[in-house]
Amino acid sequence: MGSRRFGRTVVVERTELSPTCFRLRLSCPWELAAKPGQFVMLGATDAADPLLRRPFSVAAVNAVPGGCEVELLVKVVGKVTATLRSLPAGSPVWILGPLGRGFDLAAVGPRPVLVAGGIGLPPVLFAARELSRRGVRFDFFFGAVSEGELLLRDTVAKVTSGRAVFCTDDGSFGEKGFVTEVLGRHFGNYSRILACGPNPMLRAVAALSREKGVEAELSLEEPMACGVGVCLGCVVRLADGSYVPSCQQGPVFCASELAERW
Amino acid sequence: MGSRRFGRTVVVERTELSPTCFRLRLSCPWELAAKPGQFVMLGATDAADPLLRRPFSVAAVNAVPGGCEVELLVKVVGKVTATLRSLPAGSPVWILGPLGRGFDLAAVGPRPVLVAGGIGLPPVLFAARELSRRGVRFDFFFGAVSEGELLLRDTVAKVTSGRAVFCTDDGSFGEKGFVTEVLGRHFGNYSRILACGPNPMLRAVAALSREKGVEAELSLEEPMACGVGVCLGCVVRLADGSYVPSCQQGPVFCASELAERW
Amino acid sequence: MVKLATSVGALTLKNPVLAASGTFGYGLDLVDFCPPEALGAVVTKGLSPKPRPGNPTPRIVETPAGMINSIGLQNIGVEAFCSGVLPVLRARGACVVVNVFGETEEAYAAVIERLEREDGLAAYELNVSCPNVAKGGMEFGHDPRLLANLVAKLRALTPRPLWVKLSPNAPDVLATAEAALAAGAQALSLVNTFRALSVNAKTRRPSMATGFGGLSGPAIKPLALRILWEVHQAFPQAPLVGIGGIMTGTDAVEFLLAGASAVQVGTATFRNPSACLAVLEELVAFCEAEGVKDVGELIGGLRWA
Amino acid sequence: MVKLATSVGALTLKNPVLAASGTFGYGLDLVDFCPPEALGAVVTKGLSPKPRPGNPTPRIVETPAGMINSIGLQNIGVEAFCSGVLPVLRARGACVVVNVFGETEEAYAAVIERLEREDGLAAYELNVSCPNVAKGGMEFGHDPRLLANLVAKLRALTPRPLWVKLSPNAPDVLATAEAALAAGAQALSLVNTFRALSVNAKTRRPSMATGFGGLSGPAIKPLALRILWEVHQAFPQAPLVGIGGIMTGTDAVEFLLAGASAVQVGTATFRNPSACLAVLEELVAFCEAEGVKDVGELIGGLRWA
Ligand SMILES: Cc1cc2nc3c(=O)[nH]c(=O)nc-3n(C[C@H](O)[C@H](O)[C@H](O)COP(=O)(O)OP(=O)(O)OC[C@H]3O[C@@H](n4cnc5c(N)ncnc54)[C@H](O)[C@@H]3O)c2cc1C
Ligand SMILES: Cc1cc2nc3c(=O)[nH]c(=O)nc-3n(C[C@H](O)[C@H](O)[C@H](O)COP(=O)(O)OP(=O)(O)OC[C@H]3O[C@@H](n4cnc5c(N)ncnc54)[C@H](O)[C@@H]3O)c2cc1C
Ligand SMILES: Cc1cc2nc3c(=O)[nH]c(=O)nc-3n(C[C@H](O)[C@H](O)[C@H](O)COP(=O)(O)O)c2cc1C
Ligand SMILES: Cc1cc2nc3c(=O)[nH]c(=O)nc-3n(C[C@H](O)[C@H](O)[C@H](O)COP(=O)(O)O)c2cc1C
Ligand code: FES
Ligand code: FES
Repeated sequence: MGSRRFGRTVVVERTELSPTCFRLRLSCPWELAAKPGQFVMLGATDAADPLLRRPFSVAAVNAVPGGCEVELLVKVVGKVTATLRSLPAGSPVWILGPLGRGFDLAAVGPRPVLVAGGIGLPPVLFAARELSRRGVRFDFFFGAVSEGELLLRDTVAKVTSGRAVFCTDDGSFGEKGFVTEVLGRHFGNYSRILACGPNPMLRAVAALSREKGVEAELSLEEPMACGVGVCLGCVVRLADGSYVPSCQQGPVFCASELAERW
Repeated sequence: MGSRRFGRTVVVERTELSPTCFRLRLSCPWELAAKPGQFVMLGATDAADPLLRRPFSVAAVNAVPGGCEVELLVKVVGKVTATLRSLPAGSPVWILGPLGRGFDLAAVGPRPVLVAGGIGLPPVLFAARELSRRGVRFDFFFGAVSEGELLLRDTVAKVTSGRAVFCTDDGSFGEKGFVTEVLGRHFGNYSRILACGPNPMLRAVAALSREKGVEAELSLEEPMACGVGVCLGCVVRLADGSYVPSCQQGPVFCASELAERW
Repeated sequence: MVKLATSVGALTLKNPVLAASGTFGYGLDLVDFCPPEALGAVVTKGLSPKPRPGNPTPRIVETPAGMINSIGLQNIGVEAFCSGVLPVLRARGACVVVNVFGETEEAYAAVIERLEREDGLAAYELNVSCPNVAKGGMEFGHDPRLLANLVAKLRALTPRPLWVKLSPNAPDVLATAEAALAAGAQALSLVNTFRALSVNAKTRRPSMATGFGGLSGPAIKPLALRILWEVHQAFPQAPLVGIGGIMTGTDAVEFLLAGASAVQVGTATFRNPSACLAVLEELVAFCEAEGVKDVGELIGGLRWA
Repeated sequence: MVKLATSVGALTLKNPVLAASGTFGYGLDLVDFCPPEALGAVVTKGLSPKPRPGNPTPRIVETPAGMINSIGLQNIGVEAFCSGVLPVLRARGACVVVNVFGETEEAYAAVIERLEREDGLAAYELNVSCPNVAKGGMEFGHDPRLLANLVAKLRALTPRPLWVKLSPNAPDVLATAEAALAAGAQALSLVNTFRALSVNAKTRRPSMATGFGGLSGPAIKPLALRILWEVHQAFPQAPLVGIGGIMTGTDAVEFLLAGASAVQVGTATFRNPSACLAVLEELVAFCEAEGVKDVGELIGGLRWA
């Protein structure tokens, strides 16, 4: 739990990245010590509806005098994300974080591969930024439905020390096909897989991980109420059959510790 | 019902007028044909909480190309008014209006007197603006708890063709005492009284109206759900004992048609 | 083109979206936002034999995602409705369901007898579930035996469909549902408002003049859906009209899936006077997006675990 | 200085704000936001004799101003609580109320017998009202006779206060309340969650794996307040612990006025991990602003019309 805090941030900037996604920059009055894969619970209002905060992975944190600037990448799917998109700069936003267990960057080994699908990008991008800062060489596979949804393509290419491979389901950019198929075709001599994306994609990554005998760290997306381990609403099933809160023991899990149908 | 409409407006400007009150200027994409004393139902969000819109008297409407600019004066007392105060320019606000029955300016006679208490100012100010436009000579009594809450004092003075009398409960500006006492002391040869303010003040005005034999038009403030006459939540009691919706037959009533304890 | 027509028992409605009683006046107050003839039907404010002044104020208070009301069935009385309102509704071609209230069996009967002299009514909805009146209403809605007697007696007075509007406050909703159906109700409307209390911390008094009131709005949606599904499970053949916190087309779909043949939109109209039309349009959009050709496909379509 | 101490039957609490069962873990998960010893008491997650894995997912869904949960009483079991958690709570000086759950009378008894071997427990809260488990829970909460037997049996096992947590889904809440009190319950906690249903329009399935779930949060506040007041009216002497949608200090005041000697804050903690402390601070601020010297002045102070 260490450094987690709950407080009010302010929208600094909102940038449209695609028809459905945007980047949100929040100025945060404290130093949010988030690691790649960790998330924040975010609420746009104080009203009783929507009642619950929403989890968002941190894409970047930049220290600024008297606090930091938090970068989130958001896809509009419902109430809160729609509200976020409509917020003018200067609007208040409440966040709780950093929360959860992120990627274990100390354990990635000599040649990790990073895999992101669609809006699964933020935690993977954050990991990429951190790994390149540490001088770790890695490849980056990034897939989306179509070119327009390949968010921040240049940023991804720039931050990637090794190969950056892009693919789209419709072939409108890069290789055609699901990112996991493409990864399978080009699977190198990797020491670890770090991945985030929709569940079907993560299951494919887990399968690949078993097949290749390379551990994969998966950032899962479960519905959450509290984000801090007290409601037991966000549980995932481990290999031993037990349920554990993904907000606390996750959202990043090793594929090997998870049940096949988590 | 005629010209009433429901739609999205945008906050153009918010100006603090006192520690508790502010002015809101909304750009409205249609021509809001509001008369003094009419109101709008306003909602700041689409969320289920707060569920109901809130009634606000129109303080002014200025035609602009492709619609109009609506001026509201708002006092922070709870959820929605607090939210309104925190909205940055550019924020969307939903309004329904114009609604209700305003002051009958055709019937004010040669020398009406306008009376406002606290945040009761907006409809009375709107009436004053309209009367002076029509060249009707009138006096204006405006009272508040203290100098700071005598909103837009200069505007009131400027728009008033006759005497503008200010008073405060604590005597910090103008005459000391309740506006109705002061009005009683200086009661001229008036043809009609137009008043808005807290209920106790309006009851005093109604009493004065009976005593002086001068009809008073009172803008009442009842809690409202729909604003359009279908919920029957906002009723006031008439002299004949019947309940009528104040959003429809009011909010402006003649003191003579109301029950003593409306 | 999505097929929207739906039938509630013998009665066919052009679409499944109705305006709920007490939230749409007598059907003519919001013609500029929502013409009554555009809806499946309009359900009138509860009518009693004579005009009722209603309850003292305050009558309403907002609660989280809901509101409490205690209007006390203020209404113009059946006579004024027949002479002043019904002809206009008829001329507009609106489908009219009259919500009937009485303090005694005789009072309910009096309203229906008067309305039997009029053409252009589609059905009666018996309000036996108003939490805000001293006599009548709840008594009938809470006691299956009383309810059965009432329905049977009224059944004899008219060939028109009787809908019975159930109270979610009844100790045993299934028992009242069974009693109403057995006594000849063609359909059940559920639910009415939930008895509730709001307290003003400063004055240390109830927020409402009558103390308790009835809770409506989105807050009750998950409770209304649960009751609807339970009644549908118990009486799969019974035509049901779903009510409670419906604000969007998706909400309406949820009620249809849970077993409703039609839905009523209430409190939503207070937020947006065109709410009923908006719900209808969103329902159509949902069907088009999901490839639903006929709203009938949705009714009772909930796939339980 | 406002006097905050309040007593629930024989038990004196340093203040009237408690953390509700199932929303505060076992008391130690949020020490950085809300140290358990700062509260009137912490009520633990429901404990059963053996660990329970809980229900399949999805277990939660948001509803308007509320949420539905079906956790299924996943818990570490009484043994792990006694060895791993209780010593720490004791060392911190927290006032601990253990929420007890069992599928049978014997199971409830087993939990209490184990806990009787431990010091530093203030009371037991019997969860006879969980809507999310196949056996136990609701059965006891809905049947006054079963409940009376259970309470009487457990009463014999411990000198500690037994609180019985009532189900708002019971056909007759007053009857269950009476049964619990007659059988020796020192206090009644009310209310637990309301059985509810959320439907996913697209998948045509319930939003929750178990179908039904329990509704909590601000949406239920007006219903919880109503039930609390009704129970208080019926049993003015019975110590009551008010629960249901409490988010602010004013909410807490409303429950105290309606007859609660203390309140529990549940879902609010999910929005703000310091919610219990915030409610307490706002309660104090309210008392200071309104000149209330002792929270006791508020208890049952509602002035009915
Ligand atoms: C650890 C973690 C990290 C995440 N990081 C990100 C991120 O970086 N960027 C990002 O964009 N998202 C992220 N997400 C997902 C994000 O939290 C959700 O998209 C967000 O909570 C949606 O909130 P909403 O209010 O906009 O949508 P809601 O209105 O809550 O709806 C959410 C989704 O559920 C559906 N839904 C709504 N109601 C129901 C119902 N009754 N039954 C079933 N389904 C329903 C909606 O259609 C929608 O698809 C993350 C999630 C987790 C758990
Ligand atoms: C016709 C009309 C015109 C109006 N014009 C104006 C105007 O021009 N400017 C203006 O500032 N106001 C005006 N008002 C008043 C305005 O509508 C209210 O101040 C507004 O609705 C408050 O909304 P809120 O959400 O901020 O407060 P809320 O949160 O709704 O609270 C409203 C008030 O009720 C109290 N309250 C909250 N909950 C309860 C409860 N459970 N029981 C009892 N009391 C409670 C609050 O403390 C507060 O004092 C007008 C009202 C009417 C009827
Ligand atoms: C202000 C108000 C007045 C109502 N009047 C009646 C009535 O006269 N007769 C009736 O059967 N139901 C009445 N109802 C109940 C509604 O018809 C509906 O059953 C209830 O509000 C739940 O639906 P909703 O959540 O969509 O509002 C009234 C509801 C409200 C809010
Ligand atoms: C996720 C969750 C888990 C809960 N678990 C329990 C439990 O184990 N035992 C119990 O008696 N009540 C449990 N409850 C009910 C709460 O203690 C409380 O009675 C209810 O949520 C209403 O209060 P609220 O609206 O403040 O949340 C749980 C509630 C929630 C939301
Ligand atoms: S979200 Fe509450 S335990 Fe994970
Ligand atoms: S506010 Fe609904 S009738 Fe006036």
